[in-house]
Amino acid sequence: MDVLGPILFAFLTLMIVGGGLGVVLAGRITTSALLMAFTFLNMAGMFVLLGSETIAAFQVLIYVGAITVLILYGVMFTPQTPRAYGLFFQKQTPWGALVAALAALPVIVVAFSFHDAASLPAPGGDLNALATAVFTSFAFPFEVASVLLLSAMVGAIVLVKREPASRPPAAPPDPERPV
Amino acid sequence: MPVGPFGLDPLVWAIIRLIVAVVLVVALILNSSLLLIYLERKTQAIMQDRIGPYHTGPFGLLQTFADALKLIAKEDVRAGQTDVAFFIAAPALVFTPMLASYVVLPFAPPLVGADINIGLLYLATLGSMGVLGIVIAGWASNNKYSLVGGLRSAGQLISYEVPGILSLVTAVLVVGSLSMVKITESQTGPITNIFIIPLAFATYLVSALAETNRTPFDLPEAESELVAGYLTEYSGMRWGTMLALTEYGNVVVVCSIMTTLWLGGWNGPGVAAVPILGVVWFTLKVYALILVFMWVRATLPRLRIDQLMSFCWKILIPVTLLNLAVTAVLLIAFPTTLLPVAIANWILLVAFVVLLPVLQQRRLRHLRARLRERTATASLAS
Amino acid sequence: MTLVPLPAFIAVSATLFFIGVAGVLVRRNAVVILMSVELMLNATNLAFVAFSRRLAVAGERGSVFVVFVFVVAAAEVAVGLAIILAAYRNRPTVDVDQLDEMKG
Amino acid sequence: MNIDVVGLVWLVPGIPLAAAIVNGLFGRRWLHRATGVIASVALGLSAVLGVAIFFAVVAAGHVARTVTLYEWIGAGDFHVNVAALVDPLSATMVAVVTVVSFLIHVFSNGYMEHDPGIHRFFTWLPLFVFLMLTLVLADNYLLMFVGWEGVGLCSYLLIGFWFERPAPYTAANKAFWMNRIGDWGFTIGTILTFLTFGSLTFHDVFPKVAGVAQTQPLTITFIALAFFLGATGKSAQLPLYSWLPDAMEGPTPVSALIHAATMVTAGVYLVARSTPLFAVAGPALLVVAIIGAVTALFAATIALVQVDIKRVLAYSTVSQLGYMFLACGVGAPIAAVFHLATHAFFKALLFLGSGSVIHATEEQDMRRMGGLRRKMPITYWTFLLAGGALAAIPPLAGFWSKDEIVGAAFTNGQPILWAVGVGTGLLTAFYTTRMIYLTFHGEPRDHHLYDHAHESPAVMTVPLLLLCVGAVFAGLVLGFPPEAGFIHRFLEGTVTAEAAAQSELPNYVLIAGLAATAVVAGLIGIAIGYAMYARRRPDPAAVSRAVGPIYTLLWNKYFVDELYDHRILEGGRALFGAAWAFDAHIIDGIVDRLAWLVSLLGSGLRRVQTGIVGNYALSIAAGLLILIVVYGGYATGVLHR
Repeated sequence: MDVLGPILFAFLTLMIVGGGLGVVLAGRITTSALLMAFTFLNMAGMFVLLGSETIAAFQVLIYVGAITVLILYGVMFTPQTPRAYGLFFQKQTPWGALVAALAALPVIVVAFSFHDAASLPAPGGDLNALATAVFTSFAFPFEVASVLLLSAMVGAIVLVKREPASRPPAAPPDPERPV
Repeated sequence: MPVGPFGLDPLVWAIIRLIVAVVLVVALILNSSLLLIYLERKTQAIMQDRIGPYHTGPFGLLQTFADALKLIAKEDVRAGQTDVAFFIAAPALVFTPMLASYVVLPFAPPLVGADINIGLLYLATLGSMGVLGIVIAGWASNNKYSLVGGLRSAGQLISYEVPGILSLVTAVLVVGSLSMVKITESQTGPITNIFIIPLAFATYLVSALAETNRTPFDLPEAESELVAGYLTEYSGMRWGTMLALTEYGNVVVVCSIMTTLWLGGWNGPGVAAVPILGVVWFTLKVYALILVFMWVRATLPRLRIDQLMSFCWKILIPVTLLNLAVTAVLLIAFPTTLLPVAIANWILLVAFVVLLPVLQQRRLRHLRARLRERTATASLAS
Repeated sequence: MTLVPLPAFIAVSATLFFIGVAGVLVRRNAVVILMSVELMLNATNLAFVAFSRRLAVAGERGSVFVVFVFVVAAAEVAVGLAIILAAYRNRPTVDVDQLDEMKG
Repeated sequence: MNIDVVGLVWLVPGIPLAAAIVNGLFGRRWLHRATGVIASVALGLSAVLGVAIFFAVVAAGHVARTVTLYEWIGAGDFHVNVAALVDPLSATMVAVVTVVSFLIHVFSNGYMEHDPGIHRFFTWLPLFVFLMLTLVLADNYLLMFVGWEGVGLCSYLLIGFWFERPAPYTAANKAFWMNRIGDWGFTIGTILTFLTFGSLTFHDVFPKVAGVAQTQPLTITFIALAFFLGATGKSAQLPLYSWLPDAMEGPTPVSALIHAATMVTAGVYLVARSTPLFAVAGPALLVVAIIGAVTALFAATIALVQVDIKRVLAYSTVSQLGYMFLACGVGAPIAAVFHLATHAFFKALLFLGSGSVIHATEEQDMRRMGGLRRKMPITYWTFLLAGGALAAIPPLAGFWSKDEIVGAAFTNGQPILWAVGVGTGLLTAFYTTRMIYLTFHGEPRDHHLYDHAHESPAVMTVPLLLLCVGAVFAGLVLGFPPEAGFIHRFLEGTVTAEAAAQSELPNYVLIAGLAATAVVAGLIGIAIGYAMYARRRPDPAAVSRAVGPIYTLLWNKYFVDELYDHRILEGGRALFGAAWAFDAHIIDGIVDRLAWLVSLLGSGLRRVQTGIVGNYALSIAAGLLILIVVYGGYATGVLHR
């Protein structure tokens, strides 16, 4: 069993980085969306590896089950022209890539300056701890978050809702009158 | 070095167990699907005063096997301009989460794949994943009926997930655990949860019908409007996987959830002495619920998409939310007894059943009046 | 079972985050930009969970933030897509470079 | 059962506030006339509690208890609590305010019955009372200021209640602006108090007064004068008095409330409350006394010739308030509070009585009334008794308190002010007689009006009768024997600095002599009034012709309004014009130039805004890069702090 953790980690890392790159590089937008869902799934695996099954479950529930589907809806309601690579490049592409890479390097280097704590939390589920934290210390932010969600929902509906046609609907044919 | 059974390395033992389990579960799903299709056809036939399949095998028992063989033997057809990769991936995306659900189903005390402490959450999670495959299937078919069907299904599934999960949460509040085994173990007596929170059971039943695309919520397969929805372009075993295996597999899963949460799962006479007897009780209860599903199918007509959505958002979600709030408050107020919760839930159930038709009637009258008004003004204008 | 060390997770998180940054910077399709933002949020989630589990933070404090990130992500996608659709209705494109009416 | 009534003191203002909130929120849609009932019941409860607190304080003797609700402001050394100071003075005020307000609320139910804005009326009326009670109960100047300003606001709202007509809203504006001038004085006083004493709480400030007076007498004088400026604004003293007669444009119950229980008494209360401060501010005290006396005389002369029944009463209020300030000024604050209490009863009664008359006749001009005595007996008799109290006829309430004030002026060495007081008493008796004769006696001068007049309903007459009891007996109960009555024993030590004077017996011979003089003056006034208006010998018209210019002067209220309107406002306008020009050309000019510069800069920077989202994102990422480099530089020690 000694090797299982690192092997899993390596596998998931490959999948996550590959999936993320795929999202950014894929020519077709549906591919991007599906690869994003794939990345999210592997991220959930990462959470399980870290011992946070609850977060992993939420991750799948929300990101895969809701957000990806929502984005697919967005994809399907807007025209995705086949000239995807026409949409791909722009003048600042090399600059953008350069800035991202330059910023990534020091951060990844800094990442290796962290160390695990001496005593780790006992394995075996984060459900109770998470629930306790959310409903005690973080009860107020939790409520605020729910208000945020509600307002986002209302806002999205208002944004997308079409103006009702001002013209009254045409009268249905009168069955009594001969045509 | 720890040693597993039969002198095997634990890792190897685990892998062997995994393979055996997967094979068993797939076989189970396949067989139960075949059986369920037969059952469905027979029950529908009986309820419609027909005979149903009777040629192949005794009482037509082998009819579905023959159908399955035909599906497997069929040519793998793809319509032109389908998105091949997605077209192939979609059935797998629908099937896999359903398959994964079986891991946590508690068939009997010795027969549980994994008792994880977030079992129910895990099931809800997997339930939400199938949507992805359906949307992809609709998209990949490159056919407007498929696309509309896929989007409708996705909208329906996502919407009905909300009341479904809220009903589950109500049950979880009463039991106090997300683990399927613990939930089962909490209902050893004759008073199972269905007597305590009947309204949650009713709302979950409705959501489950919608989540499994069963009548009266089987819009994706609304032939008169959409051909066969996202399934239009599928044929052969891909179609078989998506429709037969997944649909009936999902029915089994949701019925198992209901059995576990409300009907006491494997509990029944004799289980304490002979644990493996639990499988019998569990299966019996699940099949009873499936028969209810089939009964509903034979009885109710299909809803329109707008009726379906407004029923979910305007009626089901408010009712489940109210139920959840009332249950939570009563549980806090009376921490020692479940009696107030039960009374409140029964009252709410009766109110729901009685008030719903009344309100619907009033709404319909209102709508008809408005329509008449508009017609009158329109004819005046013309 | 040997534990995968904390820096590894943080490094993965950082990598994914900057992949998302690059996606936002180089892609022109609004929906893909939204997806890249989701990648970035997910990368931060990994960092949160990793720190929460491995720095022995009392009571899963880091994971709580992940819950809030979920909320923000869901809200962001809903509103973002609504904006994209509204913009698309005004101008039949999802190419952000063509939506430049606000230029000075 | 032993209930800590004093601890419940916050309910006294709280209940009217609750009524105001309920009426304000639901009055328009649902409650309509029920607002009156709600407000009246609330005020009734409040009055019961207020009286209970009064008796609790009486029973406990000289208490001064602070009931803290919460800390309002706590910043550094500056602490202000929302706290109530319950002592004999505030208890007396609370009892008077709540009882009189309650009766006025009940009366208003009848008076406002047919007004479409009744819900508005009964929102603001309890709010008015709430703010007045806040003012009275406050244990520091800042909280008092809240009530002070709130009372001003409510008076503005209520005077301008019939805002559809021009006169009420003009009057409301006038009241507001004049009060603002006074409030400015109050603000200055408050700031100076804090700077001088380092606190605004009464029980912190007053013990230090004597010490500071030794070192900085000028500061104390200045603070006292600033507060007095505030008091002149609220209590309508010279030179800020002219809003009060104009405030007659509001509904009559409002006038009653303003004149009797709230608003105008605030100034007197402020001076009485600050007695320790004023006592050591020698010159300021003299200013208070002189202004009080002059106002009393001045307003009384104007009241002689007014024909509007409410205006006569308004000027009489100004005059009586002058008496109260005179009392404060000559070192007899107890007499001032005493007179405030008795005045509250008989003036409320007079106003409600006049309201009853106006309600019956829909006319305010006394020249068109007459003979109403037969039609409105209850109103007539209560009005007569209240008029007697105003004219200081023994043994009615006004006699005891006013006599004490005038006597105090003499005994404290101000014979000129005493003479002014006695003379004003004569005038008061005269115009009271004139008012009663013109309204109720003689032959009806307008028969149409007379025929339609009727006695008011019980909801209006019952408050009149109840107030009448107060107007007749309040003086006797509170102030007998003179100089040593109940109110003296009660307020001694709270209002006056020390209770030293208590030991020696008052000089009753002197008091009796002074009282006799005042009574004789009052009787002369009544006799003249009777002669002129009942017997027509001499005829009033002839008299007014004989003293032509003086009559014109009085008739036009000494032309004060015209003076304010033309001279002072013109001066003010010129000043404001200059200020505006400075603002428009110098200050705005600088800003305009700056804006021009910014817009120049902006038109250059405009090119940066490409409208392309990617560019913005890139700049954000570049900023992030810089942050990372800087943070990484510090973290790795490449950059040193």
